[in-house]
Amino acid sequence: DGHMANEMTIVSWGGAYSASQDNAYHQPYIAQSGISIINDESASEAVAKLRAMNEAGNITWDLVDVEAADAIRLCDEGLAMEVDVDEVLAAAPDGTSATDDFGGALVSDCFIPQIVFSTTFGYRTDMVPEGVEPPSGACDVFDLETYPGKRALNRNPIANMEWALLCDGVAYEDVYDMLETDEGQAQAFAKLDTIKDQTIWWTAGAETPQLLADGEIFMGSTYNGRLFSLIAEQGQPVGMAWDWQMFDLDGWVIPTGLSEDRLARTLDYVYFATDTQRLADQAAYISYGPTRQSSAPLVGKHATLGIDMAPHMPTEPSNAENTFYNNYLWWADYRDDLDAKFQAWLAQ
Amino acid sequence: MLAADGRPLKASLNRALRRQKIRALFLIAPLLIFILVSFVMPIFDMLLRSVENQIVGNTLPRTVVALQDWDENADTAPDEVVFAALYTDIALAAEYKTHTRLGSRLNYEMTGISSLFRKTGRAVGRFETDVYTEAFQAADPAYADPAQWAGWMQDDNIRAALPQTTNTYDAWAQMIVEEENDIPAEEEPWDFVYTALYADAAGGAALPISVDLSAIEPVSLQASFAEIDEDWIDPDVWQTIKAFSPSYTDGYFLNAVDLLRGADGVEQRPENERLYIGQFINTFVMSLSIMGMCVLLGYPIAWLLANLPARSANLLMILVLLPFWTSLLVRTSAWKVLLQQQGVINDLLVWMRIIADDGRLTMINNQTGTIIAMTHILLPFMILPLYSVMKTIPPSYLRAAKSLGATDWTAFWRVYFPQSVPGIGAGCILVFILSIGYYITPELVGGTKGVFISNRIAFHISSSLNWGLAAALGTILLTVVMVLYWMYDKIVGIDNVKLGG
Amino acid sequence: MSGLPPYATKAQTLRYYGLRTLCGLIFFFLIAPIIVIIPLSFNAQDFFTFTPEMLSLNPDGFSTKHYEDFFSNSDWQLAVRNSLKIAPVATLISVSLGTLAAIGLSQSHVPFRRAIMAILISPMIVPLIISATGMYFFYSNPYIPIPFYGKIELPFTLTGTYLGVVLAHAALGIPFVIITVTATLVGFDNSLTRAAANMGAGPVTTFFRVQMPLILPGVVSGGLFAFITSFDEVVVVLFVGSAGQKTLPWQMFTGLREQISPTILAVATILIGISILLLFTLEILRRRSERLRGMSPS
Amino acid sequence: MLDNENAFVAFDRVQKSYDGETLVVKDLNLAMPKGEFLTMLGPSGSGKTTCLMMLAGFETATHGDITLDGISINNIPPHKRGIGMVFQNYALFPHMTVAENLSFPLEVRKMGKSEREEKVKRALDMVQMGSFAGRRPAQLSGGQQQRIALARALVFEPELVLMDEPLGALDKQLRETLQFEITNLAHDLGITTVYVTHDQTEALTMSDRVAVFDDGRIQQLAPPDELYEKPQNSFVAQFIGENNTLEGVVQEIQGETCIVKLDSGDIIDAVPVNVSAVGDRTKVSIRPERVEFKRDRLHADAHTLKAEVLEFIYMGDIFRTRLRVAGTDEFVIKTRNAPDQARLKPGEMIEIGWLPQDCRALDA
Amino acid sequence: MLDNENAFVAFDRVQKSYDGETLVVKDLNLAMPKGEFLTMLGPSGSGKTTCLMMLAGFETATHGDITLDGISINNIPPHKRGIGMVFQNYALFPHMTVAENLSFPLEVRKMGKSEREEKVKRALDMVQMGSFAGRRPAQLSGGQQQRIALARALVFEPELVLMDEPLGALDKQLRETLQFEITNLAHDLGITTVYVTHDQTEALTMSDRVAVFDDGRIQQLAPPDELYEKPQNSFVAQFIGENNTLEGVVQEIQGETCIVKLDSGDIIDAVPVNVSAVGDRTKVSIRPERVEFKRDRLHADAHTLKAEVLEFIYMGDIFRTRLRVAGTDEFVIKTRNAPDQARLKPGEMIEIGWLPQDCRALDA
Ligand SMILES: Nc1ncnc2c1ncn2[C@@H]1O[C@H](COP(=O)(O)OP(=O)(O)OP(=O)(O)O)[C@@H](O)[C@H]1O
Ligand SMILES: Nc1ncnc2c1ncn2[C@@H]1O[C@H](COP(=O)(O)OP(=O)(O)OP(=O)(O)O)[C@@H](O)[C@H]1O
Ligand SMILES: [Mg+2]
Ligand SMILES: [Mg+2]
Repeated sequence: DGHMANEMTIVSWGGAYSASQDNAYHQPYIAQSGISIINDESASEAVAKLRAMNEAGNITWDLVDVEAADAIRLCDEGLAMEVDVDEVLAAAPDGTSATDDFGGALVSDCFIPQIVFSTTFGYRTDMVPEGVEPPSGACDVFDLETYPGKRALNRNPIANMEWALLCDGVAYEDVYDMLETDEGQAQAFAKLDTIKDQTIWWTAGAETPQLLADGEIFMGSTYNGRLFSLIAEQGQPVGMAWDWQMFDLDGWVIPTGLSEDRLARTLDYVYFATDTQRLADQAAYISYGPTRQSSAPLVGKHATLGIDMAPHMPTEPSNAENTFYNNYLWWADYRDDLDAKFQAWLAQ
Repeated sequence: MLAADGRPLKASLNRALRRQKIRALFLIAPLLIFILVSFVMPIFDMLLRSVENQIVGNTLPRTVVALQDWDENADTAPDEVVFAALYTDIALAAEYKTHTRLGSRLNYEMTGISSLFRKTGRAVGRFETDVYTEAFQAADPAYADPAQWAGWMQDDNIRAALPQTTNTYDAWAQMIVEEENDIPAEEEPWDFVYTALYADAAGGAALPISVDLSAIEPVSLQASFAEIDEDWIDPDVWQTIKAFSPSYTDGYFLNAVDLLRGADGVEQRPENERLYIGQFINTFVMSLSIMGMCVLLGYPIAWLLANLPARSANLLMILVLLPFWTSLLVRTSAWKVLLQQQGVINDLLVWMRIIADDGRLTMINNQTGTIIAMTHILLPFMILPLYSVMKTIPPSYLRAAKSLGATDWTAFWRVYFPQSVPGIGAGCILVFILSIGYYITPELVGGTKGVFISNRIAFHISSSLNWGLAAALGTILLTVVMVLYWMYDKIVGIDNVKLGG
Repeated sequence: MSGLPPYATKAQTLRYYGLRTLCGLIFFFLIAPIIVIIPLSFNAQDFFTFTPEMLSLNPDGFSTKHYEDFFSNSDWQLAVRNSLKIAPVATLISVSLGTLAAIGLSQSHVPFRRAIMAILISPMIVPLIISATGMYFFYSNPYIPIPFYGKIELPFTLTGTYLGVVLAHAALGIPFVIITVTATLVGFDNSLTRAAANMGAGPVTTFFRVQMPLILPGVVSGGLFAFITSFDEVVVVLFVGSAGQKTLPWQMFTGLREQISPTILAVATILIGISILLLFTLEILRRRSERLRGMSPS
Repeated sequence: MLDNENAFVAFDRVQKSYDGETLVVKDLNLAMPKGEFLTMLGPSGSGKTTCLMMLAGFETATHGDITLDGISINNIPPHKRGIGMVFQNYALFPHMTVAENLSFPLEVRKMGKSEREEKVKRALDMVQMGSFAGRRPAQLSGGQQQRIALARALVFEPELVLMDEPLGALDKQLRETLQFEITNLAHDLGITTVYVTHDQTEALTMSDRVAVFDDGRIQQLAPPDELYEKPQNSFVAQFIGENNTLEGVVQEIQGETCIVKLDSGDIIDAVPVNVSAVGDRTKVSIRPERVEFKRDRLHADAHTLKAEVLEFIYMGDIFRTRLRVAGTDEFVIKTRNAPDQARLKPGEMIEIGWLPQDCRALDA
Repeated sequence: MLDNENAFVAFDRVQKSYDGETLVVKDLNLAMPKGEFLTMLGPSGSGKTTCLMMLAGFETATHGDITLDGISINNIPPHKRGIGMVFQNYALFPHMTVAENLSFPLEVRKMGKSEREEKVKRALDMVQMGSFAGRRPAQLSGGQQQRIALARALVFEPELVLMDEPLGALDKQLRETLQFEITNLAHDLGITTVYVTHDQTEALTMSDRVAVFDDGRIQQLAPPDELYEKPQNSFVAQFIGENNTLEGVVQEIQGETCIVKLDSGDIIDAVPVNVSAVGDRTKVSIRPERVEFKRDRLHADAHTLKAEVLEFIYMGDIFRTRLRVAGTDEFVIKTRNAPDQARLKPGEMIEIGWLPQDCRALDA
């Protein structure tokens, strides 16, 4: 295969996110180790590709950045390598073990957490009707009366179904139980029906920012880092509505089946890139929070804009008043089923 | 008919032509082989996935065999034998980590199986079958000696006497080598091997070293599984496993046409899950509209090009080919810029006061968007064949019609148009074939209504990972395309496809 | 279509100019997206939007930063290098094999001609998504099927390799070569090759000295189509390739999905410029060949 | 001669240029009475088709006037001129049957169905193609297609029919049959016909009058025998039939005869056609079949020339003998392959002569 | 006759089928001595080109043997046969100049540059095209192209040259000039030539021998005059030249003459050619130019027939008169357009006759 001794392929999401990784991890690592890094931006198809690579017995990737749900899936299927966190990752500067430092972020044996991010809402500040409070969160998306205009939502059931139930009055604890039932699903779809013809459904994270910038929509969901860059870096008249942000984790997985030297190289990189300082550094480029508790205090100012990053993090208490935690395991079971129903509903 | 030397004329002819034929084939062969290998085989390979279902048989080989005796119409779960087989299978699969993949596969057929398998994989190591292990090892230390085990398992007499043990041990040994990179002769067999040994012994087989089994309290595997999840004694789960245990399945195809294999045979899916027939119809209707648009826009252009002097025609042809050669992605993005509500066209219309600012037209993220963008992309495929047909219609026909007293319009409609119909046919089929399989453009401008079946295929390939369903949808799509292709070949002839000039 | 005759009625005049206007509009439709792209690529903003500054022609609304980005960004440069590494080789394969096969197919005694032709054209007809997934699976794990035996799995993989992408793109380009070269060969006067043989030239000499120079325009135009196919192809490369082989369209596609940046438009503008050059070259070649061919009386 | 007012078809000082630079038709004047069969004959590119197209209305004259039955047709669109036309490649509509092709001009004239059918049948019978009504043009042979094209041009009973090299693509045998049929039909129906060809035999055998075109002008307009026997200039003489030319200077003109001194010094008699004065250079023209070489058949008072036989060619019905005469090697004589005909041998020296009236002194 | 061993080119029981169902060439036997100019003449589709292609090696005979200089060439590929060929459309390489075209066969023979140049120059001079060496074929007229094609076929000095209707596309004047040049060249260089045409005049004027093809067989192989004057069967008689046929029954055969009773009841004399017995049906064939109608030239002891003049056609050098004779309307006589020639008028009744030896009784 095309792997040279000094080359690593790291798969990530592209755009500003990859750029932040490049600045915080890749460049310092390259400078230190002399290894060159190829960026692959196929993280959205990581599971499919890893499966095919596994079938073929030819793993061309060295490290993959995936969402927690995918990490669980990959781990279950044996496509990602189980790692002993304390052995592989650095301890916190104060000596706290990696396991304790990452804490609840370690959702799978294969998952090396990196950031917390959330799917939340941005809105055009200049399109807020006069005399009305700007929207504050997910439920405002269903309020066409107060906030007329087009919306943008992700073209799959995840998050949308939960928000629909939640904003239809279902208690936070009951959302997944309800969604298991036909009635719960019907209720969610009914709620979504109310805004269906006002909604543009996106498939890529970049779409909502573009739509907001064009003034095509009034509000739309997307990853909070994207909104940050739209507001802070591009200076667009856009505000954020944090309530019921859908909380999620993102991190590394190592594909199974790497040769020994490649594995050693990958582990070396991972050790470097997930220490307390690096994780904090990443937050200087994008508004995603570090998953180590020990990194939180180190989060500083934006690397070029010089603004404080902490208030833009999903974990900032004022943003996290109401946070929705995605139930990955539940989705693993119900995804196919709800997906079919969701797509059928969309096509109606 | 015979030749002069009495041999059949055909035979003499073939002999005479052999060299020419070989020469021609010799020239074609490299490409043919290349295409067969690099293109045709991959497609067949993919289509096979639409019926392939070895995963169940490969992951649960013993269970599948044991299930043959179970009556799927009975309202009870299978008996202990099946669960014993399942125990071994899942224990092994959990090591290979294939049980979750099987779970995902069966989850397509029945929601919830995925987590059932995942849970079971985690719990299967904690069954209380270690009582057997301990009993055997206590009875004779030889039973705890890996080397002794390995020795027994090379003795044909013992192998014959202990069929279940042999089968289980072999599978275990293979797993130890492949997954753990250890040597079986140095590893103590796992609980499920002892469980099989117990089952053999309980069945009356002679053990290598006899052991008194009466003291062992048998463990109910059925109960153990039920303890992990009640679903294991739900006959529906077992029906699903049994129904999808053959190596080949029609399940994906049924799904692809909104059917499913229910309790009493094939039935329609519930209304809120019916998707694909609608998508196929949508794909068809939109392709037809695109085709229609292409004819409407392509005909005048082709006519103009065919009737202008060659020099100007060739220059104008560049206007046709330029978009053809501009990145599809870029063109599609440009249509976004043009068509969206705050886009160029709406802005212009508002500026010209044709529409009001709050009455902006929705031309994108719906079928209109797809049709406009795809018409633009496929228009050259209509213009080129039309043009090449029209080039062959001599102007003297129109002149003849006029000399016979026909007005311009009659001459066109009665004489020119009918002769250009083959070009329309060629262009239509080409455009239709190409549009029916489109993927990128609808993905970017189609919204939810303006997408094609190809988008579903891509979705199942890269997102939902239901490759079998993707293959089934692909097979159906490919069949439609092939039928059209065949028609095209019949009507126009493949050699008559022309690109330009 | 000469000008209007003196006896043209009002209706005829109307039809004449009406048709021309209509054609003008359709041509405009054809190039409208291209017209939009070019100014947007000079956008000072990072979005695909005509900003008020641009509309008022304020110089602040324009910048060449997206071009600078293109030339300085290593991802784009890698993509350009890859495209330039993949497309020419794929084109070379399609053109060489395709031309040979087209010549074979144009001979008079080809058994199963229609079937062979159908197979060779199929990469153009089979929906791309199907080709892409098929290649993805098969190239991941290639094998040789042996009838009545099964298959021999090959000990290597093609996905994520340069070779894999080149093979896939060569396959996609072949129909274009076959179509254009066969079309050229239809007009090819077989007596020329016969004449050459008659004068003592062997098949190889005949091919290179007589046939090739004359069908060159068809071969070149087929090659250009094949080149563009590879150069503009995104679905297959996304499946078969990996980041090491990312091509320009790959980079554009992920760019469009992950970050909508006018750098893509800058790239497109550059490519359009190249296309125009190529098209004019082709037209000049065509005229030249017409001059050459005009000679042999038919 | 016919003046333009009384003529059925008249070209009056017509000019035509396609590109605004060169005149393809230069000052064309032509008047045809009703019922005449006129052939335009000339080399390729001489403007024949252009004239026809102007008459039919597919090209517009850049100058001058064309009248039909006394009315200027410049402003009448083609489909209102009511002129039948047979095209070189027939232009039968390939998607219609023979009957539909014939019925087309009647349909566009809004003729009733039964009348149409009857006329179509009559026209088909006229060209003896009655049983082919249901066929498509592609299923007909070239000659059959030609007949259908003819029938289609005649079915709506036009008074004027134009034919542009209608027989150009056919083989010799078929050509001859159809030439005969076309002339007969035209005469029987009394149709005025303009016929274009570049085959001189065709022109001579078919026409009432022939207009010889060259360089956008009519070089001579005359009945066939006059054209052959009394060409007005050396172009016509060369173009029509085979011809021997000898160059020389006029020595004497006496009314209907003149004496020419050839460049070789030999003296011959000739009819002065377009030489005007003694001392003019001239091309003397004599037809190969008018040359005599048998002593007994030579005219007593005519000049004779010495000739050497260079080649004797057997051509079946005739013998063609090439001679060296008065310095030229290309002098040809033709003799009928009759039983008593002498077969000359290369090298033989003979004496040749002709009647003075067969020998014409033309422009140089 | 030449036997195959001594012949330069020989076809020995050659058959050819393209589709395995019909034979396009049936049992072809032909032997040519060195230096002969042989023409294959026949209607379209009779297999002439096919024979040529088999000889050149582009088609393979399905049966039989072709030998060149005594060696069977069935297994020699075309480019090793060393046969020169002139194609109907010349097949000049359009991308090469005239000189490059001519130099091509020498190059592939690995000839040195200076020798090549010299030979090319010589060949060009031979066809009088020396000054055109640098032009492209497209810049030449048809006749010039033809000469270059000829030069190219001869430049490598083949012993055998094949020509497939090389003059088919040219106009009459040019054709005649080139016919003359080709025969001269072939004879001067002593090249064996196989020439294909469907133009009988060409065949008659150019060839040493003519092979008349029909239906995949040679119908007659003979020198031109023998072919014209002594056709072996009615196909040859019809195909070569114009011919009048009258049908009847043989009444009497006496050595070199026979008496035929026509279907109209008239009695005529004829030479029996392939009638064998009294009572045989026969087609009697007589050339139009051998028919006499002037009293004084009719043979005394020959039978004469009554004839009615139907049509008189002026054709320039000859008059063609159509008569009704013995029940047929298609009887034609040709007379030279001589000053003293009578112009018959339609309706006139005349008496016609011929020498018995000009009238041949052929197969029915
Ligand atoms: N549509 C046209 N545009 C420009 N030039 C033309 C056009 N048609 C004919 N010509 C030119 O006008 C001249 C006369 O052409 P025309 O077709 O009348 O000749 P012709 O006598 O019919 O010749 P032919 O016997 O070859 O048919 C030629 O030089 C030709 O090139
Ligand atoms: N390549 C071919 N495949 C099939 N049939 C052929 C082929 N070439 C010629 N024929 C057939 O063979 C017969 C003889 O053809 P050939 O070309 O030898 O005739 P020809 O005597 O040269 O006629 P022409 O004077 O028209 O050139 C014809 O019936 C023709 O249709
Ligand atoms: Mg013409
Ligand atoms: Mg031929």
